[in-house]
Amino acid sequence: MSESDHTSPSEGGFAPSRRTILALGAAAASTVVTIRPAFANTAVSVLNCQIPVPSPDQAGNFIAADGSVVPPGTPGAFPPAPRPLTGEEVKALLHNGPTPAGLDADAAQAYVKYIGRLHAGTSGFTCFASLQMPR
Amino acid sequence: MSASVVARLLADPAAAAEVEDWTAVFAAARGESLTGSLAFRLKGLKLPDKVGRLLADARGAAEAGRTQALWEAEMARRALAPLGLPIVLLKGTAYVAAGLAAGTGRSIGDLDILVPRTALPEVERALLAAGWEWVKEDSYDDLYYRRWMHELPPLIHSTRDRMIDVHHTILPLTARPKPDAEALVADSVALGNGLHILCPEDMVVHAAGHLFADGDLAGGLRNLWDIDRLLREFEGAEGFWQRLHDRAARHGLLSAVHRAGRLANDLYGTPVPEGWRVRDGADPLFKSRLLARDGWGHPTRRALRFGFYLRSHWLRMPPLMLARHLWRKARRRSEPA
Amino acid sequence: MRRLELRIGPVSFRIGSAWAGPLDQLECLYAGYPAAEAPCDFTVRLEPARPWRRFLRPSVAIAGDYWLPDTAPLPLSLGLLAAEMGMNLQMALGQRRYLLLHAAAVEREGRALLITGPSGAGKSTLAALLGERGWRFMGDEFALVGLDDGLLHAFPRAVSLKNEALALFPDVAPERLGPLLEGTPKGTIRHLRPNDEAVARMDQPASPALILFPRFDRELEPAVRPVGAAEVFVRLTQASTNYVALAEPGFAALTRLVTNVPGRAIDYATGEQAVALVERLWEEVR
Amino acid sequence: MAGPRFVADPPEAARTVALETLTAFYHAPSGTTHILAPPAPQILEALAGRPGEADEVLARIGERFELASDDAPAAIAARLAELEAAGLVRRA
Repeated sequence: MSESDHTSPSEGGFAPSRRTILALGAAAASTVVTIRPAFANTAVSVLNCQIPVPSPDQAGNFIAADGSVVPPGTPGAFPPAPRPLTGEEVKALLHNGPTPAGLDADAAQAYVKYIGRLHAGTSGFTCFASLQMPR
Repeated sequence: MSASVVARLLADPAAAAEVEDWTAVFAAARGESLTGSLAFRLKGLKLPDKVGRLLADARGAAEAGRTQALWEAEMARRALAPLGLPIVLLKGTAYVAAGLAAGTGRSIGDLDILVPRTALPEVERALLAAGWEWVKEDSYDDLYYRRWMHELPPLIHSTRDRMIDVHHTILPLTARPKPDAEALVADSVALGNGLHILCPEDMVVHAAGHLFADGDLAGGLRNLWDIDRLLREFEGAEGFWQRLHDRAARHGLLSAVHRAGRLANDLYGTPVPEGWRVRDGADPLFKSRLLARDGWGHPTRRALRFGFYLRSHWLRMPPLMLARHLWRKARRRSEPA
Repeated sequence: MRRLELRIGPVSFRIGSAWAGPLDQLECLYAGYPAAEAPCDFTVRLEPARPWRRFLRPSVAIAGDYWLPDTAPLPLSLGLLAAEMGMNLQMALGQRRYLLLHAAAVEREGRALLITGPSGAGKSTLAALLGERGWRFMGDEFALVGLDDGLLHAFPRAVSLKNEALALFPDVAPERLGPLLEGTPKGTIRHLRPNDEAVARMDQPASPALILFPRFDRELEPAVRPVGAAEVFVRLTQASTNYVALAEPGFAALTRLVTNVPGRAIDYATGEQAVALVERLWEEVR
Repeated sequence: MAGPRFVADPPEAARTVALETLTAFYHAPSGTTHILAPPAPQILEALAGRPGEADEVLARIGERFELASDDAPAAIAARLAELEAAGLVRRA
């Protein structure tokens, strides 16, 4: 975020006196942060959740190393996860934790990338969203 | 059982005095996405305090949903304004944008818009440029949507997480009725801010067609309530019923509109012309399906619901295409891992 | 469907279950709680994940007025946990009367301490410890901020304690403990019923006085850092499941909270350190 | 510099609370909260119900502030793009 000098909070927002210096910020800076709905970590305790990889409507397709869904048999891609991953397993993977039992380590990384690309409305998204920790 | 209590309360708020188990009413109403509609319908009645509190909460939730739906429509308008096209709002967003009674307290999910079919590519480009993304990248589904469906594959906004369905007509192209999509757009009504809604008759035809000629009737009690509200609001206009008849016939949806009228009349006491009130052998099945939810909010009548699910596929596709579609789905499921 | 009704603070639940076991355990755990206030705010259903899963390797699906896709069923041995999760889910998705913060809370002299942070920060354990040491326990999962009054309303559910944390509570009466639940997503856990005072005074709200962001690690040196209002605001929006849904009343309640109540982050390595830090900070904000 | 003209909603469409140097900004038409850092609040104020292009925005803000920037046109364009994406300003 950019900064403004000499703006004191006691002046009640953005009506400071003349000669206050206002920095316009670098072109690449960001001055707007939008509050989005949070499942928060609440859902971790709320929810014992799981994520199918890929989602049931794409069942049978493979997962490429970058997490995209590709036709079965695509060279270099991984077969679907043999079972849905649990929220706890995904959380561990996101923090470079151990590979879940029964999974190949490289495949697991691809699955995590797949999960990172999930959208609202697709199977597994709410579970993934619930793992996002506020920092 | 309890869905019928919800329907009864919507039709006749005074019946609230006889309700014994409000917990069951709330569970069933939530299951049918009718809590907001019910809460506005019962507003002002003398009810136990706690009931009144829960209804006030439901009204608050509906108001927040309304704000969000209108905002999503506004953001779509901004994204599409440079194209200079008529953007026709459909369903719940249209009802609230036009201030219709059907929008009061209504739950609204995705944003549904209708645009001329020839404009689809530019609409798609403009939405993608303004932050919408495809929900999934699956070539079969994509092709399936483009060849056979009445809408683009669903798009979702990357930061607002809201979906938009871009329609170019109101029924799948494979369905037997062929609505006159050009007439839907040509006769739409401008709201004054660049957005349009369907004309009153088309709005009823769309709601009825969506309910009885397309889906599996899940959430149908809410959709039928829309139809009740729309018919009551429009019926005072001179010649409305004749125009509705003509318009329904033109879109090939006369039987769906008649069924909607009969069932709305049965469940909600909706006024319909004398001549519409004929006996129909299938109506009781539809009615049972619409009311298939108990006081725990749990769906009932499993076999009946499954029957309507099959029917929805049947309606969307001619038999050979249906067989091919199911075959592909089945093969994809069973492909070796 | 078997049925149990339960009131926790201002919220009444109706819980239906296809099996007697989870409801019997729930009834024991919440013995002494007040009767539900009709109609119930929320319905929770515990039902077989598939029809045959009622008897054959019974598996409990969590359903109710509000639900999320992706919820995995639990074995019947964890039915009590399923009921607890079901209640959490209704609150997280359906609560509209209060701003819901994922936080623990305790009270002294009518003033409340809010403890928030990611799971694993030790919220529950710290609140439960304080609750046994002269503070009134108000809840370990959700703190309810009144939209009209700005007060903190108690929601004193049973505390879910990891097995290791149980050693910190050697003196609690055995009847306050729920069954040992093994193999939960959080490992072995056990529920602890809040003490009689917490239950008896659950309808008394308190005025929020301090917002604490604890961080626990055995390697940490005890430390305190002030947290500015803007940071508290953003962190609490992320710790709230209904902030966005509440729209303007939520904004009003949360900005009022963060402009009136100071925020502090603390690091601690043991429960004793945490309690000492809390007592010290509490004196400072008096 | 001839660019697009932007406009922001009138002041009554928003509620603001100062949080240290930042502003919590509740935007009623969308029901959304934004956290704004300077100069975003000042730009919104300059455009509230009064359309203007980037130059005019700079001039309006410049009446009350000493503007500090290496490249004011680029900075103001970036700020307007951010605010447009958030739905807080729109093309007039």
